[in-house]
Amino acid sequence: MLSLSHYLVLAAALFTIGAMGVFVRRNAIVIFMCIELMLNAVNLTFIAVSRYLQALDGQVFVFFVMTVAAAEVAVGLAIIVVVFRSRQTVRVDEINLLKG
Amino acid sequence: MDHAFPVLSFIIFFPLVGALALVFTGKDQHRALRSIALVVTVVDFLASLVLYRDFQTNTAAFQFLERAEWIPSLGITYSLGIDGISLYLVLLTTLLTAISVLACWTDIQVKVKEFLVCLLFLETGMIGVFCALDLFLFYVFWEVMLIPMYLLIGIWGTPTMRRVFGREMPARVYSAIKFVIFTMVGSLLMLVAILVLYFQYHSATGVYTFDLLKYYELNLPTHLQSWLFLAFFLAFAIKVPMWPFHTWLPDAHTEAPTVGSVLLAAVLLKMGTYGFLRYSMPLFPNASMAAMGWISVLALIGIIYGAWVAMVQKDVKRLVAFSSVSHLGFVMLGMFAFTIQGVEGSILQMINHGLSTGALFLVVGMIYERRHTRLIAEYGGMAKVMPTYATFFMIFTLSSIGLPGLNGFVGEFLVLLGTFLVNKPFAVVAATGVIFAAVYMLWMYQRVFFGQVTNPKNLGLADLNLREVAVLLPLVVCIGWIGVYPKPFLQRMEPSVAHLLEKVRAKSSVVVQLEQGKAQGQFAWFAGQDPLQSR
Amino acid sequence: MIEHVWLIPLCPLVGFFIHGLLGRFTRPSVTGPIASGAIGVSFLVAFLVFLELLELPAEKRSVSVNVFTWMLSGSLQVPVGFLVDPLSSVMMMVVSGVGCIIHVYSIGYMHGEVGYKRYFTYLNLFVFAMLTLVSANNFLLMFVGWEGVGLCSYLLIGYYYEKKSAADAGKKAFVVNRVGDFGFILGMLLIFSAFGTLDYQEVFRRAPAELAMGGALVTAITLLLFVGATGKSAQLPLYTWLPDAMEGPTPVSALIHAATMVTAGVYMVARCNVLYAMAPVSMGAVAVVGALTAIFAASIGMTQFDIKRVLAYSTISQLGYMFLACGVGAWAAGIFHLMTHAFFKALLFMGAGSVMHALAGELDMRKMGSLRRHMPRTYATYLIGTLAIAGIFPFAGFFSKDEILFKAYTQGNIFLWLIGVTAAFMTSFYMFRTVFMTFHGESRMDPHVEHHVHESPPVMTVPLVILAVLSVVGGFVGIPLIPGGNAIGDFLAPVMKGQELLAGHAHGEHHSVGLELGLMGVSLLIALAGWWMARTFYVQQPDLPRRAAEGLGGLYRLVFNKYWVDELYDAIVVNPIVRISVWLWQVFDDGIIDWIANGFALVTGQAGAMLRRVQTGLVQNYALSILVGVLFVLGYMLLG
Amino acid sequence: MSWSIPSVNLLSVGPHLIVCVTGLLVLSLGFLSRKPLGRLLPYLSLAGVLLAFLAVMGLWGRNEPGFGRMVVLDSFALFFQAVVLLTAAVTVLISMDYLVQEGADHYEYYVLMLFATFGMMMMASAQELIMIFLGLETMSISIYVLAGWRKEHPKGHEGALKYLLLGAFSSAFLLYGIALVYGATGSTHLKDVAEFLAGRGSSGRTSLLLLGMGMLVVGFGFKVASVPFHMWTPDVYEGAPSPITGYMAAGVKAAAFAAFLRVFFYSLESLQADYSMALWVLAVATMSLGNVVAIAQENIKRMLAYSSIAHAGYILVGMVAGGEAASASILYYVLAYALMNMGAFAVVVLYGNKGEENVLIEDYKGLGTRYPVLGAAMALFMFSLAGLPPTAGFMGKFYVFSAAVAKGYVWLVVIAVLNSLVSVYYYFRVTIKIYMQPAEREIQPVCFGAPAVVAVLLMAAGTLWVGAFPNSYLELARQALPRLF
Amino acid sequence: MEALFFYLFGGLALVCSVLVVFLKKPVHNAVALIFTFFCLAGLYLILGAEFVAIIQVLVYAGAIMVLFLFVIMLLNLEEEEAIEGRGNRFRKWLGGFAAVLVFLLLAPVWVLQSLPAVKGTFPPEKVQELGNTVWVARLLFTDYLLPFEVASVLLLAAIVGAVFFAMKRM
Repeated sequence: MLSLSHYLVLAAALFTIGAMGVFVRRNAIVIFMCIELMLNAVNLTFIAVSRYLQALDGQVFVFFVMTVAAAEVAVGLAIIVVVFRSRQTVRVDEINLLKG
Repeated sequence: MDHAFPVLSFIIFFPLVGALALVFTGKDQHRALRSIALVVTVVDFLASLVLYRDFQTNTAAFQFLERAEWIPSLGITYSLGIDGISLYLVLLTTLLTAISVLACWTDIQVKVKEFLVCLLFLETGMIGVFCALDLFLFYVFWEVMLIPMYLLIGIWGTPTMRRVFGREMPARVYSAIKFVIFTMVGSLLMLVAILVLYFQYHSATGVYTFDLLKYYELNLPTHLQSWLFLAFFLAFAIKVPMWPFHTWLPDAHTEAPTVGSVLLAAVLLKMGTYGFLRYSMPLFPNASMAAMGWISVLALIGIIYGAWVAMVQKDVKRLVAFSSVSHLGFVMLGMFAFTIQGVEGSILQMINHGLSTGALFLVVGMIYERRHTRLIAEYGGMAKVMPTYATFFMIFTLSSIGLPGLNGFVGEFLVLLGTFLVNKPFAVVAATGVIFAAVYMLWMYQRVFFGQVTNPKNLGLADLNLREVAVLLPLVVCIGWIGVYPKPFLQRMEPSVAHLLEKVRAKSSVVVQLEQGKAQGQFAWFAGQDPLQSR
Repeated sequence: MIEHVWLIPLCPLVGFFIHGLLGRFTRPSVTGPIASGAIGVSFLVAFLVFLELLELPAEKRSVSVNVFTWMLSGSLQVPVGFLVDPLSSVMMMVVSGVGCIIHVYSIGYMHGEVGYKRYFTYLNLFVFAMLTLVSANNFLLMFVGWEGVGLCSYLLIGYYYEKKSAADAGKKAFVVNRVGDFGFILGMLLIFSAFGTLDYQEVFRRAPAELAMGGALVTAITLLLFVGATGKSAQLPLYTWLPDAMEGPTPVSALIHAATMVTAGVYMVARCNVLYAMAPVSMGAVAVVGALTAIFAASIGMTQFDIKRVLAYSTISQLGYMFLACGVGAWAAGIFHLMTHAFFKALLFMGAGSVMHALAGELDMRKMGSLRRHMPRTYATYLIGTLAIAGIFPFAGFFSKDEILFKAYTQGNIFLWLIGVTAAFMTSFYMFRTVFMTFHGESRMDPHVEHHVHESPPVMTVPLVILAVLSVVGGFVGIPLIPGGNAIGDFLAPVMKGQELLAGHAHGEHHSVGLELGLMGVSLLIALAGWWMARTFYVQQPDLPRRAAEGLGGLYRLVFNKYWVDELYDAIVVNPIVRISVWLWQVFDDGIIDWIANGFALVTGQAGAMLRRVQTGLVQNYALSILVGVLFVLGYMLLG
Repeated sequence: MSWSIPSVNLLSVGPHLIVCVTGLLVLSLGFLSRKPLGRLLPYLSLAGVLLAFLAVMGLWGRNEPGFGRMVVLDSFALFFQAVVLLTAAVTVLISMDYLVQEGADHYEYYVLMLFATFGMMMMASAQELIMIFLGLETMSISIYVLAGWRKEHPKGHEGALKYLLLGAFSSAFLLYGIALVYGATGSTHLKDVAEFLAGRGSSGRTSLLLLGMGMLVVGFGFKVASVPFHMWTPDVYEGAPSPITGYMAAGVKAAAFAAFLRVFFYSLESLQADYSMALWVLAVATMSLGNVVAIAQENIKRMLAYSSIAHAGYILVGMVAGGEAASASILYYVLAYALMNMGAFAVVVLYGNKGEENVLIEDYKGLGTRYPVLGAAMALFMFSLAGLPPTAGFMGKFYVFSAAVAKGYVWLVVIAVLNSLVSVYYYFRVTIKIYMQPAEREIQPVCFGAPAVVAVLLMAAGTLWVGAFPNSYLELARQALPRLF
Repeated sequence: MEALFFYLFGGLALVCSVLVVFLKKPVHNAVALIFTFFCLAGLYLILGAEFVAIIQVLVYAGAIMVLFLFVIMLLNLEEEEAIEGRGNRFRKWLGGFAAVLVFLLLAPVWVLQSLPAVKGTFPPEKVQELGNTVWVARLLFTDYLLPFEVASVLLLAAIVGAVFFAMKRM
């Protein structure tokens, strides 16, 4: 049986890669995907901890996180579509009308 | 003595009621607006005369006490009272506000309603500062009167422009904001100090209160006193203003409308000096006594500096403003001599400065209203054109330079005497200020009033009208009265001053003994630790 | 009457208020009489007080009358109170008497002037201040009068305020006086800190016991008071205001700058004789300053052409004499000279005024001459005045000046006497010079001015005559040598307690009658020599002055330009202060302090503008900021 | 193997339910009905909010858990709910005419507002981290949409996109924090966490927990706009419709602080020593940056955005101090801030005119002359935000600072007051424009709709009243201590 | 056995997530993300969270990712690769570096954190009794009833929002 640390480190790595993606990519949709990746890393943490604690709460949490993620994606993609309609681009480094 | 009728509250809040009445008066009915304001301020002044009448001269205790719970959850009370120190400042305020309303009768033509509302608000704040016996209440009034003054300067100030760091902006706006910022630098730090005191008192007694009279019984260790004193000092010194915190003053005075300058000089500056007497000295006796030296030096620099710089000003109002720096130097010097004569002289000098400098701003305003310039060079030979005006101006000038027989001398002499008794060199230096005062005031007077009328614009100017004379006459009477017969004034303040000095001495020696371990008891450290040890 | 002594200063004050407040309702014709009348009443009261005083035994002639408490603060208690004693009584009579005469003269002299009422308002105020000064029973009230006369002098010198020089002169008078007052205030403060009171009687009573003879404290007090006196009495180095003060109307010069105000310093020193007697150093200083001023001013007087300026320098010089007297302990002699000087100097000024009146304001003696034919009464009285000031027997000046010189010789030293005698010679010279240049010789007037020359009206000449009489007989109250002849000296003696103190440790040698007579002779000869020389220069050989001036060259220019003292003061005091002030204002105040204050605002604003640019609008940068925050927080949690 | 639904206690979510049901009602009515009825929907929303407010008042003083132990009905929650409802009510009032004017008057707006309010209220009463998270997300998702309500406006959708991306990004951190706390303590229930810590003593203070706590700081810090998690704030505030900006500044912040407080003061209280210094730094950075950058702003919405950052900093000062007094002071502050901030935004909305054309500070020139009452109200809000007595803003600051001084954080308070000095400068700048400079161009007539005017006057009166007679409100704030069940 | 699957799925998840970040075309990113999700589902299975694993596949990999792909296609974001090279390299590196730092901060703690085994309320035996899904469902409808309801409001809000954005009105 693997220790909790394995899963935690893996989750941390995934989380980090997701976070990295937020900076590396410029496409809003891809950035959004990277954030989803981060959320999944957290989910992994939840599940791992949950098993380690011999509890099921973590799995319930993951359920909620997925709900939230779905809702966010729905709204988020809608916004991205609106942005694209208006500007013909979703590159976040060209969206800087608001600044200062 | 307890009045059944809350006289002080009435005096403080009646102007507010008046302001409310103004709000519901049509904004174009200038005459009605002015009349209402005049009636309100005059009634207020008459009400304050009740204070004078019923004031007990033989006690140092606070009189006309009022006390009500305000924010009991924080131990904040609405408590008012006056003693011999504040009595005259209240009277001065009510008198000058009433005069101001009369003085701005024709001067202010735009936004009359707002102007008068501001004025009445200001009166409430000013009187409140002098009457508050609760530190929180004091602070509230202290800050409250900032806003109307800020608006007075900023809205009705003069229309000149000024470059600040390469940007062109209206000078009045610059001055107004400068006034606010300078004042707040000090007052905010004072707020912190008040809070420290509050918790200090709590840990000493277990009671949460902002009651000043209770704080008077608090013995604080010297080094804590020093820090708190410094915070209060900054607030008050900026207000006074002491050199080198004075630079807001010439700007504010110069750009403010006449009435603004009058109240600024006559009353607002006194809040600083009053604060030293009421708060700094009795609360932090050791720190105050220790600060005597350097405060006196600053005061001396102020005296000479103000006089010298006033001498070379080209603008009458600026000149008078710098003269204030010099005069207030005297006030500070006398106060920090810790002698009866010094302190009484400085209180009297506060009133004198209020009367004479206020009057000077009034007369300058009167000619500004006619000519719309304050530059000395624009005038000359005015004595020929406006003889009555010249006479009044002369009386105020003489009062300002401390001619014996007029009010200024009594204060100055007492200050010098009080200082001399403890520190002769300081008094010597201060006395030179007397010379310079004569130089700059008379030179200004000469340039404005003497010589030929060189500027054709000055030729047709009308002399003072009846209203203007009515504005100035009460001031002349007061100036003469204090000069010839200051006894009633001195008599009423004597018990309070004596008590204050005695308290300062006694408390400071207790603290010294405590620190040397020679006395029973101990200091209160809140939360068991020194609050200034950074966490 | 003594208890009503407060009436003496009150009368002119009432006059002042009548003119000041009701002036616009009264006709000009009543202004002068009311003003003069007020002073007249004062004189009357003063005289009655004097008589009453005489009735008292000599040692009881010191009555203090308190009217009300003025200042009350801690141990400081100052009443408005008056002291009647021989000294103040004499002074009150001189001031109110001469003042009254001058008021009357002014009615004529100032007739038709624009600010006629203003003039009398000020004049009354002045007399009030002067009477307060001399009748006060404490230093602070004296100071009220002291400053009050300064103020009036400012107002009256600047009476012709439309003239820049007049306004300047007024301001200068006030400011220079203030410099002196600075010393006076400090002296007063020192007295209070030493005695805890400012009351004359108490101070002088306690001084001998409580202060060390010749000690630092008493020396400091007296020197500081003397600084005040030099300001008010126009002594070196603060005399510069007085010559300029001639910008005022001539009666003003007569009243203020000759007869009364400038004598305040002498009065004060005499009043404090007890203190001075205890401070030999100060005495020395007073004597030396007095003597130097006497000769210094006299030398300038010899070269001036403006008749009033000559008189002004002569006043300074004569005041020097008075101080010389005080400095050698002959306070009574000083007061005696003060009194006679009041008579003849008022006379001289008013005579000069009469001349000006006739010549439409001309002051330059080079444009006068041979006036005696036109103005006989003026000439006669002026001549009497000149004889008096020159010290020709038996005119008033002879007695008073001689007593001073005698005392300078006996109680001082030979150098002081020599200086005094030299100055006396110069005085005689320049005074006769004015007489000759003005009234004798060829007329040098403008023709059209000459056409109008006329004798002055009686309202002006009658005062001249009265003063002339006084100048003749005034000296007889102080006849030396004859027992009881020095009435004024004996009368003042109870006040001059300092004399006893001096006598206590002085040499005690008695000088022979012969010495005194000899000295008298010398000074009389000197005075005659001055007359002879003036006559030689200005009547017999009119071109001699020019040649003499050329011969002396630089020295003449130095003297003629009044030793460039005014310029010197400007260069070393006035200009540097002005320059420093401008620097303080423009560089220090507007520059440094404001720059710091505004600098904080600027820095904050700039920081805002800079930090604002961090807000790039790019969402990834924002995320980066969050990540940095995460790093900080996590780092702190783990490592902190 | 019997299992049952734990006690539900609908009372504990009574106000929430009222808001939620109103939302559903508005949704269905809006969907079904046509125009005439549509005009009534805002009032329906308002009625629901007010009803909920009444419910809050009625429930005051009760302390009981609900839904197992997911939520708690305590005065603390009720206080925040009251503030949030107040904010929501004002937002509805100022939105009505605004939306019509902007041509964006859709019923969904009110639905989302009500759902957002519902989420905020859940945050205030949740005593379970997941519950907090869900409340927060409900609120956030609604606000994302509302922030982009001007979707045709380039700034409108840009703000929404930024908010969404960064919000999701920070949610990930919050969630990670929750996961770590869960891992470290075995529970996400606040009470359990507190008991875990109390039971374990120092051994419970694991790195895992500390890291989790740090992540929570990040998550909440984002919502309250603390530096350096603040950068979305100005952009989103500027892009969002003005009423929503006000709502975000006051409501979202209040709700976030409610959760922040409950978690850190009452659950992680024993770790105070660990987090207070970090919060110290954040507080100083937040105040300073907010105030300093606000000076350089030209757009009043951005200026108010930075000001809201600064105010978050002041509240963080209270968070640093910790303890019951600090908690009460923060409650009072949140109330005061809601009043003055909503007031300021009400004026911004009213004066903004169609298409938000008057949103530059320069545009306020001459306002005081043209519309004296509006100008006076704005000046009052500015003075209050600057912290001048006798306004609510002053009392709030005073109370927070006093709590910090009480704990010995004198230097922190000194920094704070110096910061409020800086703030005076830019708040007063607005009053300078209003009163001291003449209008440079014709001011378009402002259309005074009754609801917005009522909102302005109410907020002005409230700012003054709560500031001048703060005692009862302070008492309420003191009573409002959280209970964990 | 567990270790094998852990390393297999874990390694794959890492590789795929790296591909999510670094592949240039959004479509490829999306596909990589789907693979990642599958791997995670596998991990969940190892960890005994069958219900969540299924949801992961259905909701995440199925619904959500389809939505992503749909939007990518809708917006036709194919020229992305052409401009991807440009952009602020400094920020990229800084961001990447900071993210790595976060990892470096976390990882040692995870490794060093030796958490003792706990006896929880749901030991594997107990879970085996009724099966994971039943237990999770029971929790959802008892203890987590309110969050569940709130989640419904959340979804409703999201729907309303999405519809608002998508809808074109007159």
